[in-house]
Amino acid sequence: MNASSEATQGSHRENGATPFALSARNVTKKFPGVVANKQVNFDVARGEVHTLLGENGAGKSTLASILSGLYRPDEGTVLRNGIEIRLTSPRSGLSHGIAMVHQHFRLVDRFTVAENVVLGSKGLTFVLQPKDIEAKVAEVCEKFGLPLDPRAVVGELSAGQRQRVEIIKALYHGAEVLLLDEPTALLAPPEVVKLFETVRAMTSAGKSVVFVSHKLGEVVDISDRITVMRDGKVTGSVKRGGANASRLAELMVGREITLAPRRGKSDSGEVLLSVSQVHLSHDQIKILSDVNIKVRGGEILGIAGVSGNGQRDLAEVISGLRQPNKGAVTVCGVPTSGLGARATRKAGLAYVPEDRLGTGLAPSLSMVDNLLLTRERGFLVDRKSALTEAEGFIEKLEIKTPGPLTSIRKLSGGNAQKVLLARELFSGDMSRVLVVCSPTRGLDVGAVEAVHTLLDEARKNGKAILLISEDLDEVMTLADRVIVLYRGKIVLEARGVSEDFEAVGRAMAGLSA
Amino acid sequence: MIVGKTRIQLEARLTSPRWLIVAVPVLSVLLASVVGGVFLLLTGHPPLRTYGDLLNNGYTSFYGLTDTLGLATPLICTGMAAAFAFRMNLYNIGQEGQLYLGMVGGAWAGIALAPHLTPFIAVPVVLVTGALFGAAWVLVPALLRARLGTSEIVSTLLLNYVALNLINYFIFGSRGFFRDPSTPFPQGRMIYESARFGAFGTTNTYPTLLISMFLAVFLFWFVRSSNYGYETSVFADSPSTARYAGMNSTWLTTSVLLVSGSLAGLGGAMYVVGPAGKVDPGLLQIGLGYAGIVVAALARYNFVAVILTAILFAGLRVGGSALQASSDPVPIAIAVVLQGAVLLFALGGELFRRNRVVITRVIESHQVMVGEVS
Amino acid sequence: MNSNVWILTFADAISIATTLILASLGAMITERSGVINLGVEGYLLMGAVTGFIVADSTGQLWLALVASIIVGAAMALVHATLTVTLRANQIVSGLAMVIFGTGLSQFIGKPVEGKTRPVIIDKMKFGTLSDLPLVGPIIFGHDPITYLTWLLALSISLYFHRTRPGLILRATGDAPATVDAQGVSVRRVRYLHTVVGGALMGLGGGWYMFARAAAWSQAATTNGIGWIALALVVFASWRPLRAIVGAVLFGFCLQVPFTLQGQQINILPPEIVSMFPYLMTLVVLVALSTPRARRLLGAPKMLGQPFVRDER
Amino acid sequence: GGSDAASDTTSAPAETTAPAETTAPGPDYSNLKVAVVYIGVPGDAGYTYQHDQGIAGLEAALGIEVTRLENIPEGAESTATFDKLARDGYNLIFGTSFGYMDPMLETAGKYPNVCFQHGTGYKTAANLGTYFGAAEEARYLSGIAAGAATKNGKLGYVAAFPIPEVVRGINAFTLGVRSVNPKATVQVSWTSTWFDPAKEKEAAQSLLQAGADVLGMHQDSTATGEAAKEAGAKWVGYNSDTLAGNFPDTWLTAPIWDWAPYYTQAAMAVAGGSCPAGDAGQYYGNMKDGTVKLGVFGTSVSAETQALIATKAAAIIDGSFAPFTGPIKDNAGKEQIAAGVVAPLGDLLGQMYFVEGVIGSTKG
Ligand SMILES: Nc1ncnc2c1ncn2[C@@H]1O[C@H](COP(=O)(O)OP(=O)(O)OP(=O)(O)O)[C@@H](O)[C@H]1O
Ligand SMILES: Nc1ncnc2c1ncn2[C@@H]1O[C@H](COP(=O)(O)OP(=O)(O)OP(=O)(O)O)[C@@H](O)[C@H]1O
Ligand SMILES: [Mg+2]
Ligand SMILES: [Mg+2]
Repeated sequence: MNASSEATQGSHRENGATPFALSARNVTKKFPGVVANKQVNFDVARGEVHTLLGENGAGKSTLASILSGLYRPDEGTVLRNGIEIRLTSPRSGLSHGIAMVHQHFRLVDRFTVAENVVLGSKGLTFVLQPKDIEAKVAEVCEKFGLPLDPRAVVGELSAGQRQRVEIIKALYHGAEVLLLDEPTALLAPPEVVKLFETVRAMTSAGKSVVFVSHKLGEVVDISDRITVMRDGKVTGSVKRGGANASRLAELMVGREITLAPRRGKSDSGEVLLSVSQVHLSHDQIKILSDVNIKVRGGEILGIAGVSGNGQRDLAEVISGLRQPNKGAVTVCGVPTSGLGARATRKAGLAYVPEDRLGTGLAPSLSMVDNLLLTRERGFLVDRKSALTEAEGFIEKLEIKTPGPLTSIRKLSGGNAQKVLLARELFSGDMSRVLVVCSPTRGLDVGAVEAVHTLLDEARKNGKAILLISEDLDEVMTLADRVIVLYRGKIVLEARGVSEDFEAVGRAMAGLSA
Repeated sequence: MIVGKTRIQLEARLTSPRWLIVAVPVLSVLLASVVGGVFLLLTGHPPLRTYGDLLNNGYTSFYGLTDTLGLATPLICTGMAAAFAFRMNLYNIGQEGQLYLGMVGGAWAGIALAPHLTPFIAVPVVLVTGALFGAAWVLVPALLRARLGTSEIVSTLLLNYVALNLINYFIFGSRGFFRDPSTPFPQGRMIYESARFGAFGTTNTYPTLLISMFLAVFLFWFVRSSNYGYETSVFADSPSTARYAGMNSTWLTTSVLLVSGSLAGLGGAMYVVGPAGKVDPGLLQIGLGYAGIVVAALARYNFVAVILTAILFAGLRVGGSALQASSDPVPIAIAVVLQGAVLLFALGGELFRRNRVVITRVIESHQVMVGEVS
Repeated sequence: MNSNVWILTFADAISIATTLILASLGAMITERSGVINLGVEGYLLMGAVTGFIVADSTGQLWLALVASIIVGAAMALVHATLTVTLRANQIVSGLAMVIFGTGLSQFIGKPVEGKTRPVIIDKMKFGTLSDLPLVGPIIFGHDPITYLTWLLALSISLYFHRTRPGLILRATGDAPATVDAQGVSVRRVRYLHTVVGGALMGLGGGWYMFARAAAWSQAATTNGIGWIALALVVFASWRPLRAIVGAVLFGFCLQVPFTLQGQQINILPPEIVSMFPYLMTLVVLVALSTPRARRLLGAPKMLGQPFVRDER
Repeated sequence: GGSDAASDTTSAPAETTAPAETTAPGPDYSNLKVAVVYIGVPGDAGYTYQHDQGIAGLEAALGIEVTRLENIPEGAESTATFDKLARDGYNLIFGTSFGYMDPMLETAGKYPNVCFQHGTGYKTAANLGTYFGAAEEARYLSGIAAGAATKNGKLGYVAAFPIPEVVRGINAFTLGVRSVNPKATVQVSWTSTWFDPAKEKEAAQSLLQAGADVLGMHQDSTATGEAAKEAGAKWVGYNSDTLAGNFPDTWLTAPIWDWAPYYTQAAMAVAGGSCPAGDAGQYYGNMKDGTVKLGVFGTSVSAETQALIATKAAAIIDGSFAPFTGPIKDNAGKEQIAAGVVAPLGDLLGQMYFVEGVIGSTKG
C-alpha cells in the first residue's frame, strides 16, 4: 500500500531500527462508567504473532478496535511503521493496511464468498467480472492455504469457514496487519488447528497478526509475544519461550482480591438443584457432555470458565429454555427437563440470564412491568402490589431511577441489573434455586459490591445458587465450591479458596490440572 | 449531519415531556392545514373560509358531528384492528378484506340465524358472527406468520383482493344466498329487521357507535391491565424476553392477528346492523380498512386516541364532501390531502418526540476522510 | 383459431404488464436497499396526473413522462426523509403516501378532468415483423416504453447482480452494518435507491396515463395496480427479470376471465377466476417461507429496519 | 364535439317538448334549491358527464344554480350526503347511481318535504321518484349501424353487470344488428364494474381476439373504443358522443342520453309545488320525448345505413315500431314474445334472457 511504504521510508530516516508495524502509544478510551483502556502501550512487529490476552472486559476488543479505526481513542496515538496515523473509520484503517476480524462476523449471508470478499473494494470495475474476482479470491485462498470455494454461499458455511472468509476479505483488501478478535471462540478444535496454519502462513508472508484471546492454553504455541491486559491496563508482556503458562495465568487473573471473600456457613442443606448426566449438542457439535451438578440450599456453586464453553447453554438447560439431548434436571425434587421455562420456574427456579436487557428484562417497559415478568399472573396483572414492591426495592437496593414507572432502558446497567436480581431473588417466595449468569458484567465497583451482597444475602436465606461467571474473582469471592467448565465438560471441581486460584485459572485455560 | 460549521445531532430523550404528546399531533394538524392551504390558494379558494366550512360541516354543527360519528363508527373498529396488531409489530394491512368478510358474516347471521333468535340476542349474534368471519379471513396469514414466519404484510394485502372479488361474486355474479331474490337487480338480501339497529333520531349515528367506543375504552384498559395485554407488550418489546418468561410466541402471534381481524370484521358487521342491512358493495368504495391503519398510526396505537383520530378523519371526509355544496365548491379531494398530510407530519414529528435536536458548532476543522459518513 | 386467441391474450397480458413491471421494479429497488415502500398506488396516481397536466399544457409526451418521473422521485424523497433520516415507521409512511397521493392527484387533477389526453404512447411498427404469426403480437406489438421497461428490468438485473453498486445495494438490504463497516454510507444507498424506485413508480403512472387510459379520470382508477406490484415483488423474490414473468402472468390472469368468456368457457364465474393471481402469489409466498428458501431468495433481511450505526 | 350533429341526426324534437320554453307561469324559481349527487365525476366523458350536461340544461332553462356533489360512494356515506342536502334546505335532490337507492329511500322517509329523484332505480316513495329511459330504442338503432359495419358477422359487447337494464340493451342491440344482418352474433363479456377502464379494455380485447370486428358496450368509460381503435375495429359507444372525434375511423354511433328535458321538467314540477313521486313518479323517457337519442355518426356509416336508421327512428318516435316486437326467441330457442306482440314495459324492465343471436349467459 502506498501509505505504508512512504511511512517506512520516513521512519528509517529517523532511527535506523526497523519500526513496529503497528503501535498504540498511551491510548486511553473511556466509555460511560468505564475506562476500557488506560494509557495502553502495545506494539506488533512485522511477521509477528502478538497475542493480546485477558479476561472478559479487560479491554482487548476496545484496543483492537482503536488500532483498526473503528473507535477513536480519547487520548494517545496509533503509529503505523513508526509514523503517527489518524484513523477515522475501518476503511481508513484498511487504507493503512490494517484490518480487523470481529468476534461477530460482518458478512452478508446470501452472498458468495467472492462477493463478500470484494464488497466495498475500491479496486472493482463498475461491471463486475465474476470470473476475475473469483480467480483473484481463489488466488488469495491458495497463497495463504485457506481452502474455500469462492462461489460457495456464505450462509451455508460453518463458523470456521466464515471466519476464513473474513480473513480472506482482510487479505484481499491488502491487510498487512490483521487483528483477530477471539478468533477461536466459535471454532471446533480441528478448525482451530487450520486457523493456526493460516496465521503461520500469513506471518511467513511478512504480515503481522494481533491475536486477541482469553484462552490461555491455545495461545502459547501460536504467539511470538503475549501481552496481558487487565482492567484496561497492560499488566505484562512475555516473549516466546518465556511464556510460562502459570506466569501468564497469574498476570491474567492473579491480582490481589479486592473484595472480601464471603462464604456460606453450612454445606448441609438439602439438595435443591441437581443436574445429572446432561448432554447437549447442536448441529452435531457437542456443547455439553455428561454434566453433573448438585447444589444445596444455603450454598453458592460457582461455575468458572471462559465464555463459549457451554455455560450459557447449561443455564438454559437448567432453566427449561432448552431441552437436553440426554440427562435430567431436578428442581426442589421436581424433575423439570422437558417441561419448559414456566413449569421449571413453578418448581422453584429463578434465573438471571447473562443478557440482561435483551432477555432478562423488557427494556421499554417499566420497572413495575418487569417485576411482573416472572410472576404467576392471573387474567389481570396486579400492578398495585408490583408497584409497592418496586418502591420497596428502589429504597432497599438504592436503585437510581426517576421512578418505578420509568422504562428500564433509561436505567444504567448496574441499576437494571439490580432490578433483575431483585425480581429473581425476592419477588415471590417460590424460588429456592437461583441460576445467575455474569451478574456483574459491565458494572462499576459500587454496583458489583451491591450485587454480591444481594447474592450473599440470598444464600443466607437458604437458597441454592448456581453462579455462572467468567469473572474468576467473582466466583472465587462468592462461591462455596467451584466447578470449571471447559468445552462443555466439568474439568475441575475445587473448594473456592484462594489456594485453588491458580489451578482454577489453569483449568479455565484448558491446561490440565 | 454537518451543515456548514454546525453539527446537527439527534439525542434520544430520556423522558418525553408530556406536552409533546399533545403538541406533535396538534402541530401536525396545523402544518397539514398549511399544506392544504397552499393548494387551496393555488386553486383560488380562500383557505380560512374553506376551513371554517369544513369545521362547521364536519365537527361543530349538530348534524355534521352526528354524520361524522356515524362514519367514524366502523372506522374506530378498523383503527382498533390496526392498533391491536401494529402495537405488536404485526403489520396486518388486510383490514379492508376482513371488514368485507365481517359484512358477509353479519349478513349471513342476520339472514340465516336471526329468524330463530329473540330480537334481544339477534344483534349481538350478527356482530359476533361478523367478528368471527373477520378473524377467519386472517387465519391463514396468522398461521403462516406464526408457524413459518411468512410476512403478514403481503399475505393480508393479497386477501383484500380476494375478498373484494368475493363480494362482487355474491352480489353481481351469483344468484346465491346473499342476493335479494325478489328482484333481478343486483341487491343484497336484507337481513331480518330484528337483527338491525335503528339510528338515533334523525341522525346517521347508530348505537353501534357506543359499542365501538366502549370496545375502544375496554381495549385501552384490557391491554394495560390484562395478562394477555401484558404478554403482548413484552413480546413486542423483546421476543427473547418473552421466551425467557415462558410465553408462547405462536399463540400470541396467532391470537393477536385473529383479534385484529375480528375487530375489522366487527366493523363490517356494524355496517350491516346499522345503515346497510345487507351485503352492500358500496362498502368497497370507502376504503375504511386502509384508513383504519392511518387512524391507528396517528393515535400511536392508543385505543382511546383511536376514537379521536377516527373522528378527526371521518370529520374531514364528511366536512370535505359538504365543501362541494358551498357557493365556492372545493373538490372533496382536499379532505384526503389533509388526511395524508396530517399523518406525514405526525410521522416526522414522532422523531422529535423521541429525540432532542442538538446543534453544536464544529470546532476543529473537519477533514472528511475516506469513508467518512457525514 | 383457439390457440391464436391464447397467443393474443398473452400479447395483451404483456402490454398490461408494463405499469406493473415499472412499479414493482421501483418497489424492488427500494426494498433491496432495506426500505419498504407501500405507497406505490399513490405514486402511480401522482405520476399519471402530473404527466397528464404537463402533456395538457405542453403537448409534449416526453416532457410529461419526465414530469411523472420527477414527481415520483420527489414523493420518494419525502418517504426517504421520513424513514431513513427521521426513522419513521416505513409501513405507515408508505400508507400515508397512498392517501396523500390519492387526494392530491384528484385535487390537482380537477381542472383537467374530462379532457382527453393530448398525446398517446403509440405502439411501434416493425413492418412485416409485426405480422409474424407468434412473435409478431408477442414481441413486436408494443410501445417504446414497454420495450424500455424490459430493457430496464434487464439492466436492473445486471445492476443488481453484475455491478459494484448493485453488490453494495444488495448488501445494504441484508447487512447494513457490514456495508457501513466497509465505509459506504448506508443512508446514501437507501436515499438513492428509494428515490430511483419512486421515479420508476412515477414513470409507471405516466405510462398508464398515456398508454392505457384515455383521460385522467380514467387513470384515477388504477385498479389496485400499485398494491399488486407490491405482491409481485415477493412473487418475483426481488429479482427483476422474474418481475416481468410475474407481471405478465398477473396480466394474463387479469385477462383470463374475459378470454374464457370470449371462448364461451364458463367453468368458473369471472369473479372467482379474478382471485387466482392473488391466491397464486400467496402460494408463492408460502413456498418462499421455508428456511432455506428464505435464506437464499427471501426478502432483504433488514427490510423495514432503520439503520442506526451503533457508533460511539 | 358531435352533440349538435347528434341532435340533427335524430329527429327528436327536443325543443318542442322542453318545458322551459313554456314560460307561462312566470319564471320565479327562487324557491327552488336543487342538488345532484354523482357517483363519479363529469370528467368521465360518459355517464356522469351526460347527467351533468342535463343539469347544465336545467340551469340554463330556469336560470338557477344547481349544487353538484361528485365522487360520493354508494352505501352509508351517501345516506349522510342526502341527509345533509335535505337538511340544508334543498327541495329537489337528484341521485344518479343505482346504489343510492336504499339511502335515498331512507332519507326520503326522513324528509317528506323534500323531493328526491333517483336515476336507474326501481324503488319509490311518496316523495321519491325514479327516472330512466328507453335506451333500448337507440340501442336498436345503433345495432343497425353495427350490423351494417360487420364483415364477418361477429360482434362483441362489453357489459357491466348482468342486470335487466344491461340485458335489455344487449338484446335491443342484437335485434338491430340482426335486422340488417340476420346471421350475425353478439358475444357478451361481463366486467363486473361500471367504471374501470383497464378492465373494460381487457374485456374488449378478448372479444376482439375471439374474432369480433365490431364492438358495442355498456360501460361508463370509452376504454372499449380504445381497444377497438388499436385493433382497427368499429365500435358503438354509449352515454355520450363527445369523444367521437377521438375515433375518426372506428366510431359508428352511440345511444346517448339527454337529461335536460327531464331535469328541467322535474324542477319545474317542484317549483310548482308537486313532486313526481310514487308509482306515478316513475319517469321512463324515450326517443319521442328526447331523453334518448342516437349520437353522431362516424364517417364509415354509409348514407344508405344512415337513411335506414332515420326511417326506423321516425317509426319509433311516431309509435309505429317498437324494437321488442314478437316473434322473439331467446338464445336457447324458447319463444319469449309471441308473433305480433309488443312487449309491455313491465316485462322489459325485468327482462333477464338473451335473445337469439347473443352468445353469453345472463348469469354472468
Ligand atoms: N461500545 C461500548 N459502550 C460502552 N461500554 C463499552 C463499549 N465497548 C466496551 N465497553 C466496556 O469497556 C470494557 C472493556 O470492553 P472490551 O470489549 O474491550 O473487553 P474485552 O477484553 O474485549 O472483553 P471480552 O473478552 O468480553 O470481549 C468493558 O467494561 C465493556 O463493558
Ligand atoms: N445479468 C444477466 N445476464 C443474463 N441473464 C441473466 C442475468 N441476470 C439474470 N439472468 C437470467 O434471467 C433469468 C431471471 O433473472 P432474475 O434477474 O429474475 O434472477 P437472477 O439474476 O438469475 O438471480 P439468481 O442469481 O438468483 O439466479 C434467469 O434465467 C437468469 O439466469
Ligand atoms: Mg472482546
Ligand atoms: Mg439474481
